[in-house]
Parts: sequence; structure tokens; C-alpha cells
Amino acid sequence: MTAVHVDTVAAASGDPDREQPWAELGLRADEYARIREILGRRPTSSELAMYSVMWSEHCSYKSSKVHLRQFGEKTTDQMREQLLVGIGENAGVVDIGEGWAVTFKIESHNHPSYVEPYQGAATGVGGIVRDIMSMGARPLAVMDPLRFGALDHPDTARVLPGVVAGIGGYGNCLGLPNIGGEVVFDSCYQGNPLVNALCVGALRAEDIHLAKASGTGNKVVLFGARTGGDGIGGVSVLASETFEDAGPSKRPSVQVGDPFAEKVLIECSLELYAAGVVDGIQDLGGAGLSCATSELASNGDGGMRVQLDRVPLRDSSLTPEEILMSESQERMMAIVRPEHLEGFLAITDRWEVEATVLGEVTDGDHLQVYWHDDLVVDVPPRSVAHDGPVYERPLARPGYLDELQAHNTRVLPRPVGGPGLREDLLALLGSPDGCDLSWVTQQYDRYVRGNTARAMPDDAGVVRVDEETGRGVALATDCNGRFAKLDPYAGAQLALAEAYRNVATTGARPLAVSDCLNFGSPEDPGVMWQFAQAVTGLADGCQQLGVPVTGGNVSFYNQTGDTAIHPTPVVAVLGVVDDVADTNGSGWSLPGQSLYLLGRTREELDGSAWAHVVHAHLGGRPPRVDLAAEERLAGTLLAASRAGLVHSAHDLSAGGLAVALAEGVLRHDIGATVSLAGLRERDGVDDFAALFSESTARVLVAVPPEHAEAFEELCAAEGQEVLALGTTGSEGPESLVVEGAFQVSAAELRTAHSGVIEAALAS
Amino acid sequence: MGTVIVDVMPKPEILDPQGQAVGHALGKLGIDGFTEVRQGKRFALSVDGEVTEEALARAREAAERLLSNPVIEDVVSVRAEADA
Amino acid sequence: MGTVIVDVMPKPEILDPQGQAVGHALGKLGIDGFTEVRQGKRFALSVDGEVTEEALARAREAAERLLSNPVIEDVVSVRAEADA
Amino acid sequence: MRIGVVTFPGSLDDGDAQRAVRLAGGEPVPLWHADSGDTLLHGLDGVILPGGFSYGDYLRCGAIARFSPVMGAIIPAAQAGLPVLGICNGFQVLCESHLLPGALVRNDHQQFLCRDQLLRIERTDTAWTSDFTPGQEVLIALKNGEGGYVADEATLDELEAEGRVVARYLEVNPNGSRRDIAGVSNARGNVVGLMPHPEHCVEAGFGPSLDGLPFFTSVLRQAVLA
Ligand SMILES: Nc1ncnc2c1ncn2[C@@H]1O[C@H](COP(=O)(O)OP(=O)(O)O)[C@@H](O)[C@H]1O
Ligand SMILES: [Mg+2]
Repeated sequence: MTAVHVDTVAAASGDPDREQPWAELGLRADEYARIREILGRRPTSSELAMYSVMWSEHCSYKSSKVHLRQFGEKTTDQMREQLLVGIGENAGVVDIGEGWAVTFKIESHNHPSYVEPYQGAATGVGGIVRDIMSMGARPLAVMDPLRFGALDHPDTARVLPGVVAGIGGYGNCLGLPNIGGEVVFDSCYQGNPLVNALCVGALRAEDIHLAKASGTGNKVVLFGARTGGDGIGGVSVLASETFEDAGPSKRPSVQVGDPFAEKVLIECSLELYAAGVVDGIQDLGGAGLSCATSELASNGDGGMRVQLDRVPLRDSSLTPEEILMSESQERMMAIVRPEHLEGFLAITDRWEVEATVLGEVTDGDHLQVYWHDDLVVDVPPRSVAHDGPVYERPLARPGYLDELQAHNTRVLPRPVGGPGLREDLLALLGSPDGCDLSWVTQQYDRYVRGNTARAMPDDAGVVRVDEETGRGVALATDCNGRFAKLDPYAGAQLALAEAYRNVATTGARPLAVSDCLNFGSPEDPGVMWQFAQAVTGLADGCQQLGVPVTGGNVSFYNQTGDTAIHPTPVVAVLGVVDDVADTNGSGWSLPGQSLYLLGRTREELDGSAWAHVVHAHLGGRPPRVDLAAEERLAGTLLAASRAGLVHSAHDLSAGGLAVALAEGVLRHDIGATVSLAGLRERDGVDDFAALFSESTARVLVAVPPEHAEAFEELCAAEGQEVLALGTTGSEGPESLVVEGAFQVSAAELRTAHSGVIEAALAS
Repeated sequence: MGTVIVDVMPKPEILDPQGQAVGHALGKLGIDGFTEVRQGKRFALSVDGEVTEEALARAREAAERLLSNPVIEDVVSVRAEADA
Repeated sequence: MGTVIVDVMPKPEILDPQGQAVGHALGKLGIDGFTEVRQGKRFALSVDGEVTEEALARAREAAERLLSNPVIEDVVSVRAEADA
Repeated sequence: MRIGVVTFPGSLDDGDAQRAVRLAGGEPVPLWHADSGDTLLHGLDGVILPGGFSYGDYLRCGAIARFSPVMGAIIPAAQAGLPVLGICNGFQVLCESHLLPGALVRNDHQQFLCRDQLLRIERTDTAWTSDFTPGQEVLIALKNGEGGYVADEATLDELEAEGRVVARYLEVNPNGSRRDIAGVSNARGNVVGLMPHPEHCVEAGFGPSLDGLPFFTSVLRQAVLA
């Protein structure tokens, strides 16, 4: 390889009219024209590589930006009080008190997980963990909201086991407990499974690190794994252009993760932070060095000069363009003062992590990249990292929506009598979305680090942050894509409400939100309308609940042909707990507890699990959103938990009261006897609606009998609707008894509930 | 009894963290001189009687469909085991 | 550039759950006729230049000390790779 | 009472093991994989090789860690009678080091498995199990991908005959271990390998039980007696 083939800034100026493959790289004609305008010349092929990847939908948020702005605009000063770092950094940071801060974020790795389930999911976990590390935090735990096609589809048997093994394989090896997630099956995800991953980390508030390159003369250090040709498929057109005679060498079609390298990188980075030798830090994720260098420089106050030929390579045939775009995993970039460099390198040596000084921060205002003696990139970094194109894509309410909303569940035959209700409950418990998920969750280590107070199948994961005081956080992620399909504005708020409620059931105080917005193509006005609706719904909802969105991720193009997935705005809520050892589990572990239902039940079956499982029906309007009721409910749960009145608490969601009761029985094999009479009378619903309606803002609480009176008084004082349903425990073999309707043994519930995924995969 | 041997290796362009770790460990043991180590899989498929052309064909099918993941691995060879 | 190939297989008397699982899966795919499947490891150790006797000796040492665990595995062969 | 806890690159449960030692009343002493030398283990009453994925568990679990400098010091000390407990990955390292017989292979069902596992403590005259009563049943967190204990029949018979099976799985064999073996010891009883994780069962509110604590109090009591 000789320098002759490298396209330099000088060459670009001398050869302004050379044809460039901008279209093959995914740029539009006007975008290419703008690049030429910014530079006052044609871009070099390295510059073209950088702009094309950084201006992609994935990196630039060009279609979503105009909508996402609402998250910032609707964050009030009061909401901002506990926000140490907001949207715009690698992850948001929230103050949880006593000097502690937590950072959390959720991201998607959907498409790679379809192509190669194990490695796609594994590297998805790796990427989000690096985002959390790059804030200066120690990663504490991960979660994994997953969506697959139909459980009985042959391709699900390929994707599901690989994804689960990949998440476990990477997360377990990193030593991060997995504390929750979601598993949803729906044929709308058949060709577009959703693999979202969340990571939460903790740090002392004063230790926050930012992705910022300042201080002329400070060193730019790349550390971690070597750079290979991973994830540069598209840029090979540049390579072939550069090497007219020799075709490009073969580039990997998938990225392979090395969790061991990442674990070492975590410990090494934490030691670097503790030693005070890191001024700025950025993880290398999508767009690799292009992203890290341009973002660091753009966020700083000067320029940056980088010597690209110093990048340690796994594959020596890589071209400068490819090195700039490589998405090789397990790499970080730090800004280090010259006087700290020796200390920095001593620590990376100790961990046997390769570290290379690539260049330094300059007093100029350009990002300059050299390949040996040749200048191959000379750009204003902001123009690459932050001032990309912004589109207001056309929106249109989909034409099918009126008909879909009109086609509600009133037409569906309902179960008749006790036996019918019983049968439908068993059907729900044995359905792919309602069944026992241990086949998935037992592949994840939930114990590592010894700080997990709650994990699957509790409503929220809870981890200790401070070993002295027990202070910690609770986290839940949720989304019901069927609701979002029926009404994306309400659907996003329902996802928020459910995650918020799940956090509240543990006794935690909800504090902040991250989201992963999974949608079809933004070029489809119907999808874009769904997206705009969902973002607005979420932003409005967060404002009403007083929980700021701290960051998140957008995944577009989840569609096969013209058919998009259900809009799937996955919402993660984080709450704080004073002492995690005192949190509520979701099932009762003692007989004789008084069972209460908090909240009001309306007849709301449209989009419900019942309609989906029993009738394969989707239509109508989702349950009413009542955020004021959610807030009151969370306040009640917090007060009752603090007063020590709660034995267990379980949120009502898919499958309504029937499924919540059954899950409560199954948790510790202790029965329950309940009466629906009070519910029928107060809320005017029949037994069927009482059991299967999915009205929001409801929680099933078990209260020690000696606290029953105090609990009722507390609810009254909070203005919280409360209804005594019955008691836990029953004579003889443990059973769920719904008086006057049916009885079902825990054993029969378990038979329906367990082994469903195993059986489907084995067939 | 005959045996068909199927060799599967990670594609050359794909990261092989396992092989890398082995390479490092060899260096630390003082066994050096190897510029790269890659680790793959070796399958021994037994058949009753001789290894026939037909058994080889079935092994080739097994190698493509199950024993290798074409996205990240290559089937390096499928052959009857030489008598030891 | 030369390559030394080291093949390691589980000892015949040791349970090989991976090989067993592969055997089952083949049956389900309708690829039958294999009486047993065993899964081992194949290492490719690269050297600069030709594979010398000395490189083979080093590979043999690597195979015994690190690449195999004599409690459960046998080193089946250590040899220069035949040119493809 | 000072108990060393080794950190290899890729160790994960080193912090948990240190916490368990502390909660049992001892003083945990961190040991780094690259450290070596005669004085390294001076003043230590025992050493724990914790769970995790040392060196990524590439090649074979524990195979690379076995050659680390710290093991160069631990192997002779264990042979000379220093109490050593290997948990999960640590058990694998002890087998690879030939301080314990047998080996650990991939779970028979091919998956990583995390569950609350019932065990029976079979041998209570080891350095790490003397605070249990013989036959005691305990609930311990289990999490492994390669936890299948294998050895040839002669070795298994010998282990049984000499009473060196320390713990056995009850109700469910979670990984295909021969004869339901969850842990074994050397003849002398100072070296114990255990696949389940007692260090996750030492604190109320975290983990499935408090049944793990006696493993750590046992060694501390031994040290007092010695
Ligand atoms: N759906 C969203 N909601 C809120 N913030 C978002 C969303 N999507 C992206 N962001 C924010 O935009 C910024 C850029 O996102 P991203 O490119 O994913 O960051 P990174 O490069 O670290 O992966 C981040 O601060 C992220 O939190
Ligand atoms: Mg980032």
C-alpha cells in the first residue's frame, strides 16, 4: 500500500470535479452539496466516509430531531433539579441523594440481532455498557426488553435462543446482573425482532465525566481492543475507489463481541477515573472513530489533530476511510493531560489494555486527521457531529386507523360463567406473552455483585448503590405495542404509566425516564405520524408526572416491505429507594395477608391480552390514561411502604386482575381467596371485566392483617380508591378461589404457565 | 466403524477473541514464535461400517446446516478420518 | 506463512454434552445415520515462513501444556497444514 | 483472621467473596493475579479463588488462570495445607491446576443456568465446611455455563470411598454433573472446589438464603484452632 492511493485534502482541492460515490454511501444529493459547501471543496474520501456515517439516520437523528426536542422543552425547572446531566450526552445522570448519582440509558440493536442473533444481542449489551462507563460510572446492572415474531414460527426458534444466549453470554461475562426486561411475541416483529438493552451505573456526583476535548496540547488516547474491519460494509465502495487495481479485501459482515475485553476495559477505566488522569472520555460505538473524534472535538473548545496511521489494527489492509468508520467493539477514547499520560499508561499496562496516543487537542477549530504525512480530513467538527441535516418529514394519520379503532371488542363473545372465566385465565397464563419466562431469565446471572435486591419476576429490578446505607434504585421497562398501534399518543403514555407504576410498587420514588423508540420507516408518513404522536405523548406524560427524559435512542426502519412493526416506544423508568432491603416483592409469601385492590376498574378490553390470546383480535381504543391517578397511586405506595404497611405489591397490566392474582399465587405457591362483589358494586363491572379489564393505575397489595386498618386509613388520607378483595392462603392444597365463580389450584396454574417456551422451541 | 471429520474455523476477517486469548497465554508460558492463533471446532461423526460417499454427502450437509454458522465461520474440510 | 494445526478431542470415556447435543439436533434435521458425534477443538497456529521441525516441537509443547486438559482430552494430532 | 481473595482479569465475584469474608468476621485481603513471590501468602489463613470468567473462560474455563503468577504461589501452599476454596470459576482453576481431580465441562443442556439450588453437605471435616452438620440441606445460588463435573469412573469411586464429595445437588441436577457432585475436596480437606456460590447467600435481602455463611465462618474457626 502506498500513499499514492490516499485521497488527501490537497488532492481534493486539485481535483474538484472527481465523481464520488455519495449515493452509494446513503447521502442525498442536497446533503452531498452541503458537504461541499461547508468545506468549500469536494470532500476527500475519508471526509466523505465520516460525513456519510455521521449524517446517517442512526447517528444524526435527522428525521427524529424536530420531535425529540419536546423532551427538553417540556422539562420544567423543577424536573431539572435532580438532573445532573440531561439529553445530549452519552447518557443522562440523575442525583439520587447522599452524594450519589446514577446514569442509565436504553438502546436498540435490532437489525444486527436479526442477522446474527447471538453476536448482535451480545454487542448490543456491550455498546450500552460503554455508554454508561463513558459517563464515569461503574455499570451496576442490565435489562433487556425483547420482542420476537410468533413463538411458533420457525425463524423465532433461530432468533430467540441466539438473542437470549448472546445477552447472557455478554452480560454474565461482564459481571453485570440482569434485573429485568420484557419478552413479547407478535407476528409484527417476525422480520424485525426488537433487541433493546438498558444499562444503569452509579458514580459520586462529583465524578461525572463528559465527552469533551479541551485544553490545547492534551493527548488523544485510544485504548482497548484493536481496530478491525467490523461494520464497514458500505464504505467498501470507497476502498474500491481508492484501490482501483486491487479490490477491497473481505470485510466482516457481523461484529463479534469480546466480553472479557470489555470487563477489563470497565475495571481499567474505573481505575483511570479514580486516579484523576482522564479529562474527557467517549466510548466508540456506532461510527467508531468518526464519531468519537468529531464529538469530542465538537464538544470542546478547540480543534484536534489525529494521526490515523497510529491506530493499532487487527487487519493491516484497512484503508484510512475504513479505519475511520470501523465499529470494532470494546474501544474507548480519552483526553489526557500530558502530565497525566505516564500515570494513564501505567494503569492501562497493569490491565494489559493496549493504549495509543493518536494525537492532541489543538488551538485551531478544525478536526485534522493525518495518514502518515498526508492530511486526509480537515473539517469543522461541529459540522460532522452536531450540525447534520434535519428533516421535517411529512406526517399523515394512517387511513386504516378509523376502521381499526371502530373495530372494538364489544363484538367478541365473552366467557360464560365460572368455568369460562377459569378457562380464559388458564389460556392467558399459558400464552406466549403470559407464560413463565424462566427459560429466558434463568440464562442470566441475577446475583453477581451481591447487590440485587429484586429481579425477575418482580415488577421492577432493584439494586443497591451504597453498601453502607442500602440506598439504591429500582428500574422497569415497558411498552404495549398493541396499545400504541391503536393510539400512539396514548400508547406511549401507557408505556410510561406502566413502567412508572412498576417502579412505584417496589416502594421506590420514580425519578427519571429513558426511552427506546422502535418504529418503521420514517419515509412513510403514517409511521412518521405514529412517531410524532408517541414522542408528544411521552413528553406530555413525563411533564405531568414530573419525571424528565434523560436520554434514549431511536430505531427506525423496523419494517418488512411496506409493513411496519407496531409502534413500540419502550419506556424505562428509574426510581430511588432509601434502603433496597425494604422493597416490596410482587407476590405474597405468607398466608393470612389482607388483599387490597388500589384503583378503579372500568370495562376496558380493547387491545387487551384477553382479546389477543382468546380471539386474536386487535381493535378499538386502548385503556384510558389517567396520570393523576398514577401519581396518587405511587404516592400511596411510597407512603404505605415507608410506614411498613405493605407485605407485597403487584401491578395490574396485561391480563388484568385475573393474571395478577394468579401470578401472586404462583410466586411462592400460596393461595388466595377473593370476592368480586365489592368491585361489581363500586365500579359497575361484571365478573369478566373485573377479572380481565386492563384499566390502568391499579395495584394489588397484600397487607399484614395487623396493619389493615392503618393501610385503609392511609389510603383514605391519600384520596386513593381502595377495596378489600380477600386474603392470601387457603385451606388444603393452595388454590386461587374467586368466590361464586371458580377455583383453580396452584398446581394447575403452574402446569398452564410453565414450559411453554421450551415446548415451542422443542417442536 | 468409520468416522467423518468436519473442521470448522472462524472466518479470517472475524474477530476470534478465544484464539487471541490462547495466543497471549502461550506467550506468557514462554512458548512463542506463533504470530497468530485461531481456534475452531472439530467434529467427529461416526458411522457404522465404512465411510461411504453418501455418508460424506450427509456430513457435508450437516456441516453447512448445523455445524457451522455461515455468517462467522467457514467449513474448512469434511473428510473420512485417516486410519490412525 | 505456515500454519500448524493442533487437533484436540474429548477422551472417548468422558461425557461430551456438546457432541451429544449436536447428534440430537442432526436427528431432528433429518440428517441421520451418524451413530455418535463428538466435538473437539482445532487450533491453527501461524508462523512466519515455513513450518519447521522446531515450530512443530513448540506446537506439541503448547498442545500438551495448554491446549488440552489431559483429564478429559486427547491431543489427536499436531501437524503442518497441508497447502489448500 | 485474614483470607486472601484472588482477582484474575475477568473475575466477577471477587467483591462478593470479600464481602462474605467480612460478614463472617474475617478480614479479606485482595490478591492480584500478576503478583507472586514467597511472601505473598504470608499471614493469610486461607485463600478464595472466586467466580467469574477468568481470561474470558476462553479455551477451557480456568485453563489460562492456572498459569498466572499468583497460582504459582498458591499451588505449593495448597499442597502444604493452606485452606483454599475455589468457587465456580475457582473450582475450574483448581481442577486445571490438578489440586482437585476431575474437570468441569459444558452443562448437559448447553445453557448457562442461574437458579436457587438445594444441596446436601456431605463432608463436614474440611476447612470450609466444618460449621455445617453432616447431611445438612442448604439453598445456595447457582450460576454456571460449564458446571458439569466429570472424572473417570475409577476417580469417582475413589472420591466416594474416601468421602471427598463435599456437596451434592438435590432434587435437580442442574448441569449433568456425574453422581450429582456439586463440590469435592482433596484428601486432606484443605482444598475445596464448589460449583454453587455461597458468597451470594450471606446477607439478608440479597440472594436466596443465608446458608452460605458457614463456608466462611468454618475457615475462620479453623484458623483460630490452628
Ligand atoms: N428517544 C430519545 N429520547 C431522548 N433522547 C434521545 C432519544 N434518542 C436519542 N436521544 C439522545 O440523543 C443523544 C444522541 O443519541 P445517541 O446517538 O444514541 O448517543 P450515542 O452516540 O452515545 O449512542 C443522546 O444524548 C441520547 O440520549
Ligand atoms: Mg455513546
